[in-house]
Amino acid sequence: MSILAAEVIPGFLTDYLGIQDSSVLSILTAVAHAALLFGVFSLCPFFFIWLERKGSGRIQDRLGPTRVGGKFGWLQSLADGIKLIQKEDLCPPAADALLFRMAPYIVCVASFAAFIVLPFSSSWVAISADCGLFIMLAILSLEVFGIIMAGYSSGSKWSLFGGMREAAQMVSYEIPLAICALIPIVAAGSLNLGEIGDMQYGTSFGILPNWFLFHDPFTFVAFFVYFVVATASCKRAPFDLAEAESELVGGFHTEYSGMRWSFFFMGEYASMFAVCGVASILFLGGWHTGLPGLDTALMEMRRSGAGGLTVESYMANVFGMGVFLSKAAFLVFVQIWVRWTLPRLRIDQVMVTCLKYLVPISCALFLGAVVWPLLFIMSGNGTGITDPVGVRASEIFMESNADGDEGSSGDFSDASTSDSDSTMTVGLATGEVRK
Amino acid sequence: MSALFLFFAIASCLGAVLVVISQSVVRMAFWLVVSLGSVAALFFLADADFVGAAQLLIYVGGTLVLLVFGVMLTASGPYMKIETSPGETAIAGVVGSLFLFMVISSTPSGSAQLTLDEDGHTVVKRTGDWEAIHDAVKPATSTPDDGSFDDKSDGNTLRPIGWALLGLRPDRVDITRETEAGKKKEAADPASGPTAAPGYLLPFEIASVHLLVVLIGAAYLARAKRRSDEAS
Amino acid sequence: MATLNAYLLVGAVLFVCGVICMATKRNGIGVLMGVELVLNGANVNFVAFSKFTSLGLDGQVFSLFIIVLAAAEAAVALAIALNFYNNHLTIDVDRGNKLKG
Amino acid sequence: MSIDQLLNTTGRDLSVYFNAELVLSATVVLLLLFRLFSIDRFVPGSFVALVGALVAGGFSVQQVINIEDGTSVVFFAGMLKHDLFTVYFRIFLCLFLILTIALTVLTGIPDSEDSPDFYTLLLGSTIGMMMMASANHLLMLFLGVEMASVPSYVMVGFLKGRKESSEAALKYVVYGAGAAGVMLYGISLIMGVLGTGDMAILGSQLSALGGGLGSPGVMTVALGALLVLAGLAFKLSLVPFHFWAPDAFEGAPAEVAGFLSVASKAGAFALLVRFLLSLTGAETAELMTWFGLGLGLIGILTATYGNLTAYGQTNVKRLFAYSTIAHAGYMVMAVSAFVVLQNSDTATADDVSNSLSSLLFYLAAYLFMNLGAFAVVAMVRNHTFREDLTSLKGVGTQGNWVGICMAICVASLIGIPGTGGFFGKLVVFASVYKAAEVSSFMYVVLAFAGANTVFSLFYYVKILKAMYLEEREPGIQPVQVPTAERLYLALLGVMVIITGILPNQLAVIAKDAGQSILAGIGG
Repeated sequence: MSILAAEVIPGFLTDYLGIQDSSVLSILTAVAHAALLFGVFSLCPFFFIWLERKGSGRIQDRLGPTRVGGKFGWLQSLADGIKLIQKEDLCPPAADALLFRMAPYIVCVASFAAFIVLPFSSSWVAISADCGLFIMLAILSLEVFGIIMAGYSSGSKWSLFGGMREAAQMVSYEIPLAICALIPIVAAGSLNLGEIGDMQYGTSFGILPNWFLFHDPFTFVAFFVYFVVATASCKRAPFDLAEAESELVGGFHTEYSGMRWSFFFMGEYASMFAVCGVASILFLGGWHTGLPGLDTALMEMRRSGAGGLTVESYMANVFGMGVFLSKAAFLVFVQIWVRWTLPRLRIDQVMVTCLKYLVPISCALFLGAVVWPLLFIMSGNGTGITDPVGVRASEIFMESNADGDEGSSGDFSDASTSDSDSTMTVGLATGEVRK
Repeated sequence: MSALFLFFAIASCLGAVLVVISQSVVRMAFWLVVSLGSVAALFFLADADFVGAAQLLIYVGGTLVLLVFGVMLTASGPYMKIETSPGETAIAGVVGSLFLFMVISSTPSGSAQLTLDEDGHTVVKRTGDWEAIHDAVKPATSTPDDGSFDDKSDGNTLRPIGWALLGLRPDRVDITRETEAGKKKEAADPASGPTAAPGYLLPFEIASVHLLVVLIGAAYLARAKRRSDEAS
Repeated sequence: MATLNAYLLVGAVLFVCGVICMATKRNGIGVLMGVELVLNGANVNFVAFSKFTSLGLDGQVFSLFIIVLAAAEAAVALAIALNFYNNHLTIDVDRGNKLKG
Repeated sequence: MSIDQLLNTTGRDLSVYFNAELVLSATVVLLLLFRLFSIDRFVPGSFVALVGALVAGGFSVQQVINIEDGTSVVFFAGMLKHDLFTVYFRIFLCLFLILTIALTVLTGIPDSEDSPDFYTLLLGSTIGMMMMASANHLLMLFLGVEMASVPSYVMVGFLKGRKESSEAALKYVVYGAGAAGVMLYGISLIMGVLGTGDMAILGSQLSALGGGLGSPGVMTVALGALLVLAGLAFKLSLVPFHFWAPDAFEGAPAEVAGFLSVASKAGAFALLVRFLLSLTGAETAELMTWFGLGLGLIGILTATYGNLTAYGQTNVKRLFAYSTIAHAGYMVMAVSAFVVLQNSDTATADDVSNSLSSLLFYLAAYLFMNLGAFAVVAMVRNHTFREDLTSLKGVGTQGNWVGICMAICVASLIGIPGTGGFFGKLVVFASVYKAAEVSSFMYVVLAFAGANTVFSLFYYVKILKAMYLEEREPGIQPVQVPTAERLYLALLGVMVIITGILPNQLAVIAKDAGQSILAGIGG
């Protein structure tokens, strides 16, 4: 979407609406972006709620929703939404009214804002930031605050327990989440989600997709650890202790009703999609199919748009977005699948899983991922899959796509390359190379 | 840009004021989130993306959650209130305003703001005292362009920060200090290499030792004593 | 609008609010929140100076260290506050009156 | 600088200039690893810590041998500075660390289960103090203060079941964190206006702005420096930032109180000197003289307040807390004299370095006498389970070494000839007298310093009176210390006497250290 931001939207505004003033133009562009993102953001919950109801039905040998909108109950989520809007907006007398009303918004806004730096296809991103992944994790971590607020301000014991469990759980699970997200970063040498996605273009050994999942054994394991941790950080079953209905009625959302209640779930499903989107960019090649011929053809189409926007590059990106969305949606589906298959853990088991198993495992994986490329650099014969992917992909891609993402070719590395060769050596080890 | 700055500046200041006058601890925490979150937004506006994200992740998502957790664990009633006597608040307000006045009045006048040059790059334009100060201190800290941190990068300071934490400073060219102290130092020990700009390798590493020690301390205080458990 | 002095004003307001908060709040955790405000006042200053003056990147690096150290300090302070609570069943700083001379 | 250069210089810095701190850091990790693998059952944590401290001390002593006279090396890309001053404080802190660990082994305050935690904190805090002593960048100033303080908050509250202990820790952490924040704000102002945090060039940058308070930015820097000084004054427990000290010292275990009263003060004084020197430039003499005179006034207030308030105390640790405050006052007077002399045209270089070495000498003498006093308090506590003056009654007449050691230490704290404290006070007063030739306000300081010595007599004599002239109250356990503790006390007592009888050696070292930092700054 940064291409949209830079060219399409402003071009449209100037050409068809005749707006010339740059500040008005930038504000309108921002609004258009936000509207686009909001479309994605609000569509994901609608789709995934339907998917969840359908999936859970099938797993439990039922049909799930069938009535609204035809055979598969396509519009069930819409009906749910209309019902929820009609419900009375209750605020218990024991609640701290201000915080009680604000909490759902915090949850919703936090998960919405995370989409700002999430690319949907090559350079289709609202803001291409050098530390995009970091910003994304940071914004997603704000969600927990809304939940604690909700739990505390409801004035109910169930809610308070739910909020405290959520706080403990989230603060713990953020550690392995961040470490696991760092493991492909070691291979990529960049925190820019768009760059990371672009690097995983093509195949290695002719058949294996050039995804970070297959980059080295550590990233392979890290993907699964990441997925478990991401499931927990979205407080999805089997880690949904904050809303364990068998113990806490509804947990932090016990006292909520109507739209405010639904905001929590909008946020939950949106952040599920966000963490799965991050997973598919970090590990599963983002918008690349991983098929030997197809990626090259698509890349040719994208490159044709390097100078300006063409229909071909646009279509390639639309296709890429489809690939990316299906990857992420599949991961979300797995989360749903897991939810209706596994029983819920106890809170102490949740904490033990994280602190005694996931944190040490992710630390060990991180160490391994750091040492792995160094071994091959030192032995001096790193080729193919043992090469840091970052170098390979960036060489393939960056050379011909001089346009690239803005800011991707850091200005400071110009100074660093002139220093000495050894700077470059270490740069290579981390996949940090700029021509 | 300026509208956004105004919005977040007011939000952070208002949040801070509300932290002071709130009586309930959790409300204080909420206003603190508003304030610190707006500060993070100000960082983004000042082209410090990494610092802004770190502020969100560590401060708002970590430290403040920890504080609220602490509030919950130590609350003796449903909503813990702190009463501050009005007189005390008034005195604190007056003293605070006086101090604020002192800080503001000691701040150099003039302005430094971002403007666009002919090439469309943002540059810092300084007037008044700030210009004088900049001219006075510039020789010792010469940087690639006009001395201010490079603005062409649009907040993508991640890599330079990474280099700086490794101990390398590609954002600052080698400088020959014209100050007396600098000359002396380089003359005294040529083997120490050019000390163009501070590299932050040591603080980066030693902070990890610090965090380890502090973590042990916090864990010691928080954990129950094993022996007393066995006795009881 | 976004001038250096505007940033410094925000920093000063945060700093002063933090100091007042530390001085007036009885609750140990409330005082810690005041400390966080003070640290953020300094942080805003650093980032602003990094942008507008010849301080350059050093300001940003410094503010990163502040954030990290503040987190460490808050963790310890919270552990101490919980320990105080376990012994006194309150977190009111003035309620601790064993130490008088 | 390329990667190769970076690796080379970092390797050199680590192995040559930073080895003491490195050893201590490694010891911290080793302590934790030993517990992880349950080795601490066979090798007690205190032993590991002691070995680590000894090795670090050995390295520090080796640095004295290796260092060339008057050279100062900036290492870690301008973060830290290595000169004789740094090494002096390193040895000082290592020695003190060894003595403190020995004391904790004797008095058994961290039991075997908690000892890895305790020594981790102790070592971590010491690393912070060492970095305070060698800081050459405002970031290291802040980092050093934080590293020294945060573990000590926990150490103050180490007896976590006791109400007093947790209260002391809470008060200390709340005020301490606030002071750190205020200091940081000051640092931000200084760095922002001067455009650098490198303490080697702060002074020349400040001079470049123009010396007078009227020129733009100087007032901001002055305000920032005041805030930083306020933060340091908090660490030094100077009036009006002293309020935490009595509570923290009373609530903390005596061993920790002893450690904090000496080590954290030493680090903070080193940092104070470094900070004040860093602001000294060609055109900042007027500003710095004002700072010096202000410090003199603070010294008067601190010493007087400490000595007058100590009189009413019944708890021995609280009494010694006020005594610590008072002694910080004397030492600040030395710093004040140093700053005044440094920034005057008339004072000779010899006077300036003498004033600095008087501070160093005083600190060294203070180490033994104050640690001796707190060691006695800890040992008496182990027998009587109380820490008030009553517990000391009649201890001196029971015929063991506790009374004698306490008497020697108290005599030294008063400043009776023949003890280290006497020479400490003498050199400090001498340098204040020298400074009085520059600014007549220093005569007032000198007069108060002298008067305070008399004030202090009253409460120190109260201790001696309780020990030797009063009967032991019935129901209080007698104090019978075992041989190891006797030897420890004897060592401290002898050291106090030695610094009193043969002060020359120490004075020469202190003078060299003082000269080295001045040589590095280039006048």
